[in-house]
Amino acid sequence: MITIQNVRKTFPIKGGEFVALGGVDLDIADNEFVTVVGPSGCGKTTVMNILAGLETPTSGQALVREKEITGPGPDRGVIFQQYALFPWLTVRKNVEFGLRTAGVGRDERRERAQHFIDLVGLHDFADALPRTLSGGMKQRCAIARAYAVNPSILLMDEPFGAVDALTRVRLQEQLLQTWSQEKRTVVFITHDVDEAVFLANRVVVMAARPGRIVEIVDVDLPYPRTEELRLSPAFTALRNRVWSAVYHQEPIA
Amino acid sequence: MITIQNVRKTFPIKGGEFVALGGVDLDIADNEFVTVVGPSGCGKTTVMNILAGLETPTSGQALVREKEITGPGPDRGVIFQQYALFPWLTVRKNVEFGLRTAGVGRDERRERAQHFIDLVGLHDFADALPRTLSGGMKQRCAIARAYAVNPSILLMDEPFGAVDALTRVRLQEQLLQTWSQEKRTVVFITHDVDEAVFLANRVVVMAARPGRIVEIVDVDLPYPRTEELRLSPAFTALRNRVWSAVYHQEPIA
Amino acid sequence: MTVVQVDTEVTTGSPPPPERRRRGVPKSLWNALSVVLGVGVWWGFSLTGFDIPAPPEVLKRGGELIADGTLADDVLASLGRVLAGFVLGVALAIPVGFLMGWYGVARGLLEPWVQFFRTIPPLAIIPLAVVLMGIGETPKIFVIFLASFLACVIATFQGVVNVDKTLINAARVLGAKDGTIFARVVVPASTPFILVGMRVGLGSSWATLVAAELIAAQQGLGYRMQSAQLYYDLPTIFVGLISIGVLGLLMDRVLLLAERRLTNWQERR
Amino acid sequence: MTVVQVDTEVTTGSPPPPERRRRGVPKSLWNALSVVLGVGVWWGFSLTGFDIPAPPEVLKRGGELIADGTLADDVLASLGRVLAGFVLGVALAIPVGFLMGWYGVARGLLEPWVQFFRTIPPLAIIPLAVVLMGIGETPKIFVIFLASFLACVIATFQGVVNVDKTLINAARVLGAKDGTIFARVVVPASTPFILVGMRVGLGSSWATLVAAELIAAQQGLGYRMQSAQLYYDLPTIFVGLISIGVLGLLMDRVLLLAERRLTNWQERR
Amino acid sequence: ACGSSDDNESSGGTTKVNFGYIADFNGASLLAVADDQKLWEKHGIEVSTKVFTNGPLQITAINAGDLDFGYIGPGAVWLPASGKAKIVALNSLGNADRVIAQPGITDLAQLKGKKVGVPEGTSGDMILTLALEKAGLSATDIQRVPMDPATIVSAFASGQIDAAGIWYPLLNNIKQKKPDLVELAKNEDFADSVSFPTAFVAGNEAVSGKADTVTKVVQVLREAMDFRAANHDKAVELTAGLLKQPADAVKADAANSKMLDSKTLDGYTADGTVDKWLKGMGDYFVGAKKLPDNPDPSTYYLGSVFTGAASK
Ligand SMILES: Nc1ncnc2c1ncn2[C@@H]1O[C@H](COP(=O)(O)OP(=O)(O)OP(=O)(O)O)[C@@H](O)[C@H]1O
Ligand SMILES: Nc1ncnc2c1ncn2[C@@H]1O[C@H](COP(=O)(O)OP(=O)(O)OP(=O)(O)O)[C@@H](O)[C@H]1O
Ligand SMILES: [Mg+2]
Ligand SMILES: [Mg+2]
Repeated sequence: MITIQNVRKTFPIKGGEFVALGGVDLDIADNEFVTVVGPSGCGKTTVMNILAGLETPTSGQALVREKEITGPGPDRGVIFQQYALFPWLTVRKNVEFGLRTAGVGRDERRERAQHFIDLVGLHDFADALPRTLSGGMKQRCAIARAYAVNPSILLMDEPFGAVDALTRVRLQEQLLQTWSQEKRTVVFITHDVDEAVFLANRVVVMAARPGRIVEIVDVDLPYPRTEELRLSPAFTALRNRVWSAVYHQEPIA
Repeated sequence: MITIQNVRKTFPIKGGEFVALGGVDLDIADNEFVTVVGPSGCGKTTVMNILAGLETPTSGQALVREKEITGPGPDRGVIFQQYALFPWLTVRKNVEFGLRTAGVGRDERRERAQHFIDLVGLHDFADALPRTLSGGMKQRCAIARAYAVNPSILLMDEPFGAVDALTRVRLQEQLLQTWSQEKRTVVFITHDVDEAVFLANRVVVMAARPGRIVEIVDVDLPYPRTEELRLSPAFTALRNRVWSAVYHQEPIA
Repeated sequence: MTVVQVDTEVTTGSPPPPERRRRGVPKSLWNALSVVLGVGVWWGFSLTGFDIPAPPEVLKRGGELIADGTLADDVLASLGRVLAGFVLGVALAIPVGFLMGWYGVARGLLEPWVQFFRTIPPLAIIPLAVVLMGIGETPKIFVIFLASFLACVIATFQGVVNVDKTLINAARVLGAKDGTIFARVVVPASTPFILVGMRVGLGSSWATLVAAELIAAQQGLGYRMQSAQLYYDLPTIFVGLISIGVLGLLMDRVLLLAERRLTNWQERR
Repeated sequence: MTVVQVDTEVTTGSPPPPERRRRGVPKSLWNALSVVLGVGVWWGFSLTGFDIPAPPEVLKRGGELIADGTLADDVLASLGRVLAGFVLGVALAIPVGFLMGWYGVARGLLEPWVQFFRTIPPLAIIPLAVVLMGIGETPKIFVIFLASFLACVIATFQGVVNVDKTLINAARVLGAKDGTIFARVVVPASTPFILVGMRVGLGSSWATLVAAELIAAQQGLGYRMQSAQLYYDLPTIFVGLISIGVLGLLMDRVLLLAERRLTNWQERR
Repeated sequence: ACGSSDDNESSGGTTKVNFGYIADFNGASLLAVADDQKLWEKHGIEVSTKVFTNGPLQITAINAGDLDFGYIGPGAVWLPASGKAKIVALNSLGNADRVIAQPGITDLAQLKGKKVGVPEGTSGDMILTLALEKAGLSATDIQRVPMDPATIVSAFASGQIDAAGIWYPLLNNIKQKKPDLVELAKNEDFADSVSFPTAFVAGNEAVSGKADTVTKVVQVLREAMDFRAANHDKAVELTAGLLKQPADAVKADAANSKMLDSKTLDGYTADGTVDKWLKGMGDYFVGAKKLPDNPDPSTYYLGSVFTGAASK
């Protein structure tokens, strides 16, 4: 259970402060799949950083299971918009990082890492350094790394942004499948409205200046979501509703 | 006129070499708009780097107007997949960088820079440093910077990858509009099949292992391309053709 | 997806580091505490029979040296030398470090000698400096110059080598030639390294002062300490040490300020 | 979209830099050329009447010192001291630099003293070191230790401050605590800085050797040079200088090799 | 202070002694001889010698308890005089110091206004001061340029300074470059007022607490002195071996000092000559402001210990 209560976040800038989030309220139930969409610069990453414990709200508070978030923890896995791979570690070592931290033994670690490396299709690059990977491969490595520690809350900031269409569909399906098998809370940021609707229980639409929630759209479509569903009128209706919620804002930040 | 003749590119890796491009041939006419799609890791960025003059082919050659490419030049503007903003310069200074290099005077420089900053919707952030920008804003800044020097060839590597839906549509329209007003050659890499078809004269579909061109799809749709066009059967047919060209490859790199 | 069971306790221990710096006791207070502690240790040592003068004794001697103007003269003389040598050293080190990092040939030619001279004690340079440059201010400044140059050139070089390739590529495709790339990409991007070099170089400059002022100095803190050493005049040596330390600290603070201005674009903890 | 007319000539000047390094004359050839040039300059100087011995004279003296075993003993003695001091200095500097970069309190407490001692000439430390540590190996190693520690700590500190915040955040969200972050993120990420520090520190260690061996050394390169100075035995001094230079160069090469291994993950020009 | 009875050292077993020296003929010859002639073993002492580059550092080490005995040149005699240590034996009279000038300067008076290099606090400094005094010049009449000894060699040879207070064997190197340099003053010019003694020192505590050891060490030194006086060439050879220097250089070095033997020193101690030397040094140091006043030599020169060692 994640609770965001009247969270404001301002950044000091030259000659004053910039209001990145101006009073955000949101409750996310356990095991819910929430996607966040909104124009660039509306504060999506900021919300995620606060949930991850990497930023503290200027006022208001963010709670996980009634406890205030005071720092990051392995219960909340994060996929960063900028990949944030450790450049000195191979793909495998990157994926194993969280497992080592958690004290998982060598053999088990290796096995689990291999599983997630295969999942994101990097089997042939398991021993490559990040600098030899393409943009999409880096992002897939970051996904494998976050999945590997199996956090109960998964915070994902545009995780499929640099991934090609096919892999993207596959990763979406994988994500949903895993989620339905072992329920967990997922907060998923995307700028792709289709993706937002396809994945979510609820779509949170944010607006900029100041960053705020303008609409929350419940997606009452059944799981498992299939490719046919994408073509269904119900999906299209929801998609259009979210689209117009994003659209009929002031154009760009 | 860009000519790519039997270009191979290999990277040395532990215990051998990795064939990133295995014999690519492609001619791009002056003022053509070519988009490149393909699975992650298939060598799209590598092709672009060779055209930009940042990498040299292992064998074969790449020519611009019959002259072999030996290095980067201001005739070829580049937008990088990783933004590559100068972190110590404000948005405005970043956009002005290429203009200063070209010796454009102070006032004119400022004016032009402002124009492109407005275009990408960063007017309120003109004097902000990159570290205070969101992911999408960084990418927009990189776009403004490349546009500002008005190169005759524009090489764009997933330029709208981190940009939200609305801005994306707007930037696509802007790009096409500018392109039809003052023609130039555009090589545009994307992993979004819709985007590839929507923008291009020709869509180049690449495959991985080794990186190669598997199909070139001519897009005989009229310009200007409109939102209605996206819904037309002709568009859908082309889109499906490209989609299946990408799809019916081996799944992931 | 395989189930992986990992410890999922919520970390409540440490607050996020970026905030940590801003609140709490101000740093200058810790500085002050640290100085007080240090002086306490020194006093303790001097009381427990070690052959070093106690703080009051040094203070008294310092008062005398200030009163008769010696300290002011010495400080001025030394400060001038250190500043001149340091500034020249840094000013040369940055372009040379760039050349070494950028052009393989320059690196091949210069590196052995830079490495070689870095290991040569300044004391050994002095006779040569005197032969080549006489006994005026030039050889003194030269010895200091060499110390700061050598510390700084290595750092600049490393900085240039470490500049993010993507940024250089970005500049190149925007039409920048080597000169522009140097001035507008490599220098700002390697500022953190160059600043390490400058700070280490500043330390070396002061540390070399005593050696430099072996060369026919009429005044200066190094000279004063040197002659006090012959006279076993420990309080004067301590006054000299403290003056050098304090001046070095002040100059370092100026560099830090400059750094804050120059690298405020960085995301830092 | 406004039309912007910019010079659009195709650059044909310089090939892309990442390639430049790999082809052409190998770097060691330039190194060799540079050494030959340097020796030539030296020989030239010695011929034009400057008071320095010519290369053959130094070579001859070197041969003698090698033949009677003195050089080997001296080298061993000095190498041991420098290695011990350097390794200890670096080993302490890395955690201390980390503490200073990470914890505001540690920084506030330690920084004034690190800065202070950096400006203190090693020559001035010697009497103090003798008083506190006697005349055995301890004070000699201590003086060298201090030099390398101080150069390295500042670089490590700067390295820690410059570590990409995103990487630290990535480690934190993967459950890493401060200790793990230090060992597995901060250390590797600041390796380039630490290596600058180690290389500068290595230079300082050797440069301090002469000062260190003022303290009742029975053998060692610094001592040999010192005693040769009593008789103004320039060839021996030059043999000492060259030995120090060559040893320093070799150790630097080892560091460079280590660097290449440790930072081969970096994209570098 | 001598002859105290609280001497708890066993007279049978060997006593360990740390002995500091400077690596030139004056400083090292007695140790070379004593070692060669097994004089230490003879007196039941196990010696460990430590080489230093100057006197003051040895006195620092003595006071820190790391060294028992040391060797100082004339320039450092003010340290025992100010109570930092005690002189247990004299060694030689320095004869190596000169005031030299570039060709063309023929007289001390011509130094007025000239650049004169001087290694401060050394015997070179002393001879320059004495020479100026003799010529009726004050310290401010010349441009005094303090530099270290090796620098003087290069500075003088390359003509950067007009004159210098310096000593052999360094002077030999200058002579190679400037054979026609002029020697304006030498130690002997001042023999009647000041001599330049080199000496062995011990810590204040050792002298009161370990009188027996001091006596044994002085006995070793006495015997070594006599051997050195009788076998000059052999002493040179032994010293050259210890210092790893060519014998020629050491021989030239040895020629510049007047070595003393124990008989002579006993005589000089008895008739007050030693006190006169030390008094003269003290006057100089007071003039040079290194000493506030000139103490009675008997407070820091243990003449009775030196002569007393002969009869034991
Ligand atoms: N350190 C900072 N200093 C000043 N302003 C900042 C800082 N970090 C973020 N901001 C501002 O806060 C706003 C929200 O940023 P955020 O990164 O949360 O946007 P976002 O919704 O994730 O956008 P995108 O989709 O482009 O990634 C932006 O306008 C940004 O300029
Ligand atoms: N320096 C390098 N060393 C080794 N392999 C490399 C290097 N650079 C790229 N590669 C490999 O070359 C292949 C093509 O990379 P490229 O960056 O061109 O892919 P891409 O098509 O742009 O992928 P994406 O859409 O994910 O950005 C990848 O498999 C990558 O691992
Ligand atoms: Mg974001
Ligand atoms: Mg790519």
